[in-house]
Amino acid sequence: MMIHVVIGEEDFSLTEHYEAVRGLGDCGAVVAFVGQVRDDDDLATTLTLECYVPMAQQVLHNIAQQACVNFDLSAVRIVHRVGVLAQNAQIVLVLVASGHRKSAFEAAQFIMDVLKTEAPFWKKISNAHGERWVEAKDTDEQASKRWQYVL
Amino acid sequence: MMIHVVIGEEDFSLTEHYEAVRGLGDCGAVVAFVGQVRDDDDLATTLTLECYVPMAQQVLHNIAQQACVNFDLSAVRIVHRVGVLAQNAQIVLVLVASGHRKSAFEAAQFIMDVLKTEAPFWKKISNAHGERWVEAKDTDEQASKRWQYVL
Amino acid sequence: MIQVLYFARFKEVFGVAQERLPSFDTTDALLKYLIDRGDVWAAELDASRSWRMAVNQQVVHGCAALADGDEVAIFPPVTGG
Amino acid sequence: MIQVLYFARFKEVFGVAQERLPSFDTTDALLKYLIDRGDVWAAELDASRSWRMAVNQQVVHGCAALADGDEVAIFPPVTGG
Repeated sequence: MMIHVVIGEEDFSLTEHYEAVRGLGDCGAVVAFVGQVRDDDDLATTLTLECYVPMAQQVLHNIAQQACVNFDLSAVRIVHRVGVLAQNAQIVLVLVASGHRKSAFEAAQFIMDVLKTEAPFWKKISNAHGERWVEAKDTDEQASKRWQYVL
Repeated sequence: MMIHVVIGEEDFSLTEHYEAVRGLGDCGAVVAFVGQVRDDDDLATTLTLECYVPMAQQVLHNIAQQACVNFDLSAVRIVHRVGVLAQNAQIVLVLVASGHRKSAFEAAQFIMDVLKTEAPFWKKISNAHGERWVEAKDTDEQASKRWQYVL
Repeated sequence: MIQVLYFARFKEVFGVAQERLPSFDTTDALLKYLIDRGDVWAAELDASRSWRMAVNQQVVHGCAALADGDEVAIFPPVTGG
Repeated sequence: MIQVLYFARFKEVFGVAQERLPSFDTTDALLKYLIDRGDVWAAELDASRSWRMAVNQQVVHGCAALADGDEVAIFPPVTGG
């Protein structure tokens, strides 16, 4: 079980994180999720990501650990960027390796769902209309809660 | 909607396929699945992948198209290798881009589940114990059938 | 004439990857012809065993009509991915 | 003394990212102190609004004990990922 969590301003390389897990033993299935800033050409959107860093580090580690235990993973890597991000910029990477595809898919979804409601990050949208903080979504809350019953 | 299907002996680059979808419009969420030959050190396993190529091309295109329609994707890329593959070699890549993570995750799972039961590929395992054709699994059949009720 | 293709275990057990055969009206008629060869043909293509048939690269369930020039493939359940 | 941190909308509306305050026995006592400042403090920290509080980087639900040196964070629902 290899957990790797990074929070920072730098961009990340999917390949680099993928290559880091490929050599590992039980890694027949790898699932990667990348979240990016949506491309609203007309609005010239940028996102500003704020973070309570030391708490976020702990929360992401805990989520990764829970995922390892519940989905029998050989590796989990979570990268979350902070700061000002332009259109199409990468925001978040979740990459998991497992012996089987079902557990790899479920683990990656679990991590994203719980991250969305538990990890202390906040997004502010700036575009041609001005600035606003993103509101938390009920659908995210539901997506996160379903794991209580699944696990 | 951009569909890209490759069947061949050459290895593939996750990055290359990821970069090909990143510029696309509605691509807030990218999910990639990579299946690899498991690492059974003691057995020195290799896999031989046989394929009915023209039919597999059609089947993978159809699955990709169904995924686009049902999960509102902006891009789907499926790569499946054939020939002799060593331990840890990459076998299959499914990469989808969507506006939202839920549909991206579901689409990638849908594609893998249906590919497993419909696409004409056959795996033969060679290792220290000899050679044998892999048997189709009931769990794969179940995983594929569930989409009949979901969609 | 039709073209008949065999894959994976069938290709090995039958010792042939493809063959040209005279036309048959239906897939059932073709199957009867193959099973009548006896031995591994009869054993492998027994109705109780699970295998699939595709005509012109479309899987067929039950009996299907055949026409001159068709490509028929006979293969075990798939195991890719 | 305790350290109180504000994030996202709260940091902007309150016009402060963090402040040192005298110790309080409980989070409820700290909250009463902040709400008594009136204005945006009373408006934003109203019990009917949804926001969260963490003590030493652990989210607390309801009232929690505080000790000298604790780090308390007050923030809106999270929206990362």
